[in-house]
Amino acid sequence: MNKLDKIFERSTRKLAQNTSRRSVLAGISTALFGAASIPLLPIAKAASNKPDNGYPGVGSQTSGIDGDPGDPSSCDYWRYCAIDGFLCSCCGGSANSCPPGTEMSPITWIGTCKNPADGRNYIISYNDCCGITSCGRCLCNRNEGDKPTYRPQANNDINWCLGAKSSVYTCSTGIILGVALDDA
Amino acid sequence: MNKLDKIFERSTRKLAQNTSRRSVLAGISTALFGAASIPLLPIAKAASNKPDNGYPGVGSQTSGIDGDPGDPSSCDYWRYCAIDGFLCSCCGGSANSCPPGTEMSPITWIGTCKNPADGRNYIISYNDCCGITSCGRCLCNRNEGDKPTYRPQANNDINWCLGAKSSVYTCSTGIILGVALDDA
Amino acid sequence: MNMTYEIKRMAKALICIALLSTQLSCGLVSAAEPENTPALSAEPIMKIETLPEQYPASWFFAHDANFQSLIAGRVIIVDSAADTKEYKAAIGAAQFATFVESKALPELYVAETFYSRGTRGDRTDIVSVYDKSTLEKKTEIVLPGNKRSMVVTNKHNMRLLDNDTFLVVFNFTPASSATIIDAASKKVLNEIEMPGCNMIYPNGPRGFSSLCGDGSMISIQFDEQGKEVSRNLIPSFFNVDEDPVFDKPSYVDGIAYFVSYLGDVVPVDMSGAVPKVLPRWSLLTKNEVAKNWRPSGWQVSTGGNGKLYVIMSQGGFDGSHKSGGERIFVHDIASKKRVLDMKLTTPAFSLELLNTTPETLAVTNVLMGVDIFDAGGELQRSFSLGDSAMPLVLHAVRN
Amino acid sequence: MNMTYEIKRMAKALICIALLSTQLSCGLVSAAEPENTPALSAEPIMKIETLPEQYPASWFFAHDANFQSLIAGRVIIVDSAADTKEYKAAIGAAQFATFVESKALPELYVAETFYSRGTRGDRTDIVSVYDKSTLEKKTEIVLPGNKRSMVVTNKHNMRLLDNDTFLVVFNFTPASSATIIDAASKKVLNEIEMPGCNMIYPNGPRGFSSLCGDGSMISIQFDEQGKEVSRNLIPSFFNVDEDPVFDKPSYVDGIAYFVSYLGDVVPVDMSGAVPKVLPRWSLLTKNEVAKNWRPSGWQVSTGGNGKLYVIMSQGGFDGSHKSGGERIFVHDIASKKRVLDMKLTTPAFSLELLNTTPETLAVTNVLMGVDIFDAGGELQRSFSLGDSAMPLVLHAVRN
Repeated sequence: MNKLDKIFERSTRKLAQNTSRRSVLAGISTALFGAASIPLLPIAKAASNKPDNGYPGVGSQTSGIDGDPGDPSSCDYWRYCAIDGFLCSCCGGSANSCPPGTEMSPITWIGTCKNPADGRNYIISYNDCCGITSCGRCLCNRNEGDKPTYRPQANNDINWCLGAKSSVYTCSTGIILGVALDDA
Repeated sequence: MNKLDKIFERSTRKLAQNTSRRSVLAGISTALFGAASIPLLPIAKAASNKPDNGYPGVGSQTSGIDGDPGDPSSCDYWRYCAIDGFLCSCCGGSANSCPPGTEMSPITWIGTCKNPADGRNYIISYNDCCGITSCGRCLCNRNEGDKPTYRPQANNDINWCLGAKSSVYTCSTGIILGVALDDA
Repeated sequence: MNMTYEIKRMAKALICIALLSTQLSCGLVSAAEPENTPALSAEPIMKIETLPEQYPASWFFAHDANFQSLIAGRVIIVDSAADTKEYKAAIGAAQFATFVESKALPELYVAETFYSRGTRGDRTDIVSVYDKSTLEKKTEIVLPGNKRSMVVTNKHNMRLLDNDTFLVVFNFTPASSATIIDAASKKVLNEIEMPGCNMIYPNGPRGFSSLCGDGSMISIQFDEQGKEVSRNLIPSFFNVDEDPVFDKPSYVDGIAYFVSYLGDVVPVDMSGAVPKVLPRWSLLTKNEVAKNWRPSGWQVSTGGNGKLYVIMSQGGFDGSHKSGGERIFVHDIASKKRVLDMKLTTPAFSLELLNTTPETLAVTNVLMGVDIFDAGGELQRSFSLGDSAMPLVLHAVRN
Repeated sequence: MNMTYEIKRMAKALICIALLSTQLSCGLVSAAEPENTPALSAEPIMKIETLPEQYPASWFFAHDANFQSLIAGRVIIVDSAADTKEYKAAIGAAQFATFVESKALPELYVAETFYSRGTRGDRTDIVSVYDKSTLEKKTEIVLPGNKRSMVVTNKHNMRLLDNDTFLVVFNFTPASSATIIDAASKKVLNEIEMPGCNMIYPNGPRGFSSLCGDGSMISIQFDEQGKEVSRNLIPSFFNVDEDPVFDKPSYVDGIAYFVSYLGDVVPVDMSGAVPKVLPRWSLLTKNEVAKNWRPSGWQVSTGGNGKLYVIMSQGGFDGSHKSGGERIFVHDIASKKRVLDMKLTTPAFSLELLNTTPETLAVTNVLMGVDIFDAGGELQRSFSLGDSAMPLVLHAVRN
């Protein structure tokens, strides 16, 4: 609407363009190939006075559960190893609940993520929350164990809001279903 | 969808934050308080080998009309002195036509803009193009002579797609209706 | 190929990189993997959050017009006092929608427009009614004629009147009228026309005013059935060509404070059935006028506790009134004295005083982030409400 | 106050500033205001642009999923060869839509989903049919059962078969089926079920295949009335757990080239009624395997002119397959030799070979801009398709 937004777009994109290509690429590849694969260390965030979830303007969080380290508003949070979408934790929900006014899809895809606090692999259910337009906060895509659409139960590209009254996607959760068989 | 976008948002916003506040603000205020009020000089753009409309990734243009200087894909283009929205020139239309598949709203608001080539003031009609979702390119807001909504014919906040079959706003044109009375 | 081994090898290598960057030693990796702690419990699925029926005073509503995709706007509920989980929820607000919170009923209202095929097809204008606690859509009120006014977010496009008994929707086709709705029964009672005059400015016991193109004001009172009972014209009280007032006044104690492009305050007493224009005064010193300090922004002013807050910008010119400003001037209304001059890091675009004690000021800045300031004008926190969010208008929780 | 004077004074001052920044002298201001040139003519209103019925080979379709507002996606028509007016037009594509261009008819098809209240209410799945020249919506095909598959943009969610005679829409509820539509009459002919198998991969004279969860493939042929006439199961031909193939193959001369996560090419001859799996080969040298070079991206491969283009990334790991890559490997399919190794400034996310001579490669990079490369792999131009656009899939014009 207002010119200011255009300017914001313009200035930030320009900044990105003007910054040396090397540093931008380094930043991208660190984030891409680094963060997504690094299990979160529980110590770092808790000890820091300035926790940084990587999303400016989004407050950091803890799950409040003993032995559940990390920040549910961060893409690096251990449960999100195969998530794809907006983190419900940043949208009025939490790692295991939907924002008010949405509905949770009962059918979903499943990932196996390692909890760095206890070294165990957990089965995580990435139930989508549905019925309101895209949340737009904390977009996060990680793909550990992700398979193509012909193995739907392990695929995060499918709109899993298909099990809800409205198929309009709002955000994604990461709910602990249990310890993976190998680790039980 | 993909993490990359998050990274893009993160990296560019971070860049904006990390850049010295002074230079960012200077950039904002130049663009805001400068560009909007500076009549375009016809010489500068035409002479340059690297025309810059201020929108990275959008090709520069000319209207092709003698005595109609400047770049219709730039927010600085003289006709746009009271425009508000996405420039149709960047969206498959032009300064005076709508993109394919949209419809032009017949009712609209009016501005008076000075053509720097002939020094005349022209009456410009900012007809909106309607029926497709927001174009999303070349967002531009300038407000010379803009009055609040209680003087609708001089207001650019109103969704002028109210005269079209669909009121969904796509982009805005700036059509020459004639020379303003004072200048005729 | 032994993929499991490969992955483990890589994970270890990467853990070391992570440790380097966080300045911890590699030894912590094993320390972080105790072998005998109990496993985390399975969690219930299908859990949906709810909100309190009465929202805390620190909360506010940020209306994201979503200009990049206007059919998918939203109203976001935010806690200004939160360092975590500040984003409480969102509800839809499609296509130049208008939002208002009821104080009398535990309800939220969104006037919005839908097409049967997204951007085309059959149009339906409605008011969506949400339950404050569950944010479930309780019902909808179909607006006759599909003539709801569509304008970049403006509170005065829809207002609650008479202690929230009547919901009034402004229509613009470009003919102007108001649709009167009984808030309790959700019944559409009447449509009142006010040709050439725009917006809904509540006034009197049961009525509203609209501003007209020549700077005059039409004032209408109606009865319990929504039928017009009086109509008064307040002659032009400002010069639309030379120094128009913004169409978004701030109400303080029954008086609507209209701010003009050049920095005057034009108070209109709206408490009676007939509005009464009060003496105008300037926000500016002579020196500031000379430097072209002017109000500039979208929701350019807010008020409360006897004070008026206005976004200001130096070096104003014809067309600078919507750009936002680098200062917020706070004036004591009674004394007309400036009591605070806030110098901003990021220029402000819209602002809203919340109903907290002490005062909290919520500001949408020109980068479309939301900044929270305390009563002393100090920045407390900054929020992003979404990668493409445009929270143009902020609404304080009413309490 | 004499505002006119004030504004003129300011305009002059600002002109001088502008001149400073463009390094021109103030003297040009008067030179730029000749007094005796003819005035510009009034222009007609209501002018709408149109497109040619057959689009040039340099054009392509960029499908913007609009993840920030999924109900408002779009397909943008772009000219890869243009230095000006490169954005030709857009059509809507709501809610995980799928797009395909007809070559037989001057039509474009968008399979999409609408709700009566934007994000809620009654659901309607349709194929919108657009005229290529006017981009007007000619008609719509209502899809029975509202079970259209919704997935992040994937061409194989809807395909044209048998020289564009049949339009086939993939359904997923999560039960899998295909809706067969007669493209000329727009009539829905039949629904064919293929439990546990997904997507529409054209094969044979009149049929399609789908990939199944164990790496097998089901292949179905149907008659002119859309009735199934044969069904063949191709046993599992890759290991889904160890090295799955991407679900977005590239077709070159009737052969579908599936690329695997670890860098193998798995060709399947789709020209006959029963697909024939051909010998697999690797894109990588031993040294590259050791450095974990892997395909990575969304539309990760494209092919034509006997060549296969794949986005590649070094240092791959479990989960890196959708991140995009810093190189594009181009292999000659017949010799399996690498003929070009494109080192990119901005990593690629999706790519598409256009049907131009010489070759043009369109690439969506990880910043969601679109980069155009010539046959030698040199960057020609870069486009932004919108401030929040996410053009995840590119479609060459078919000609």
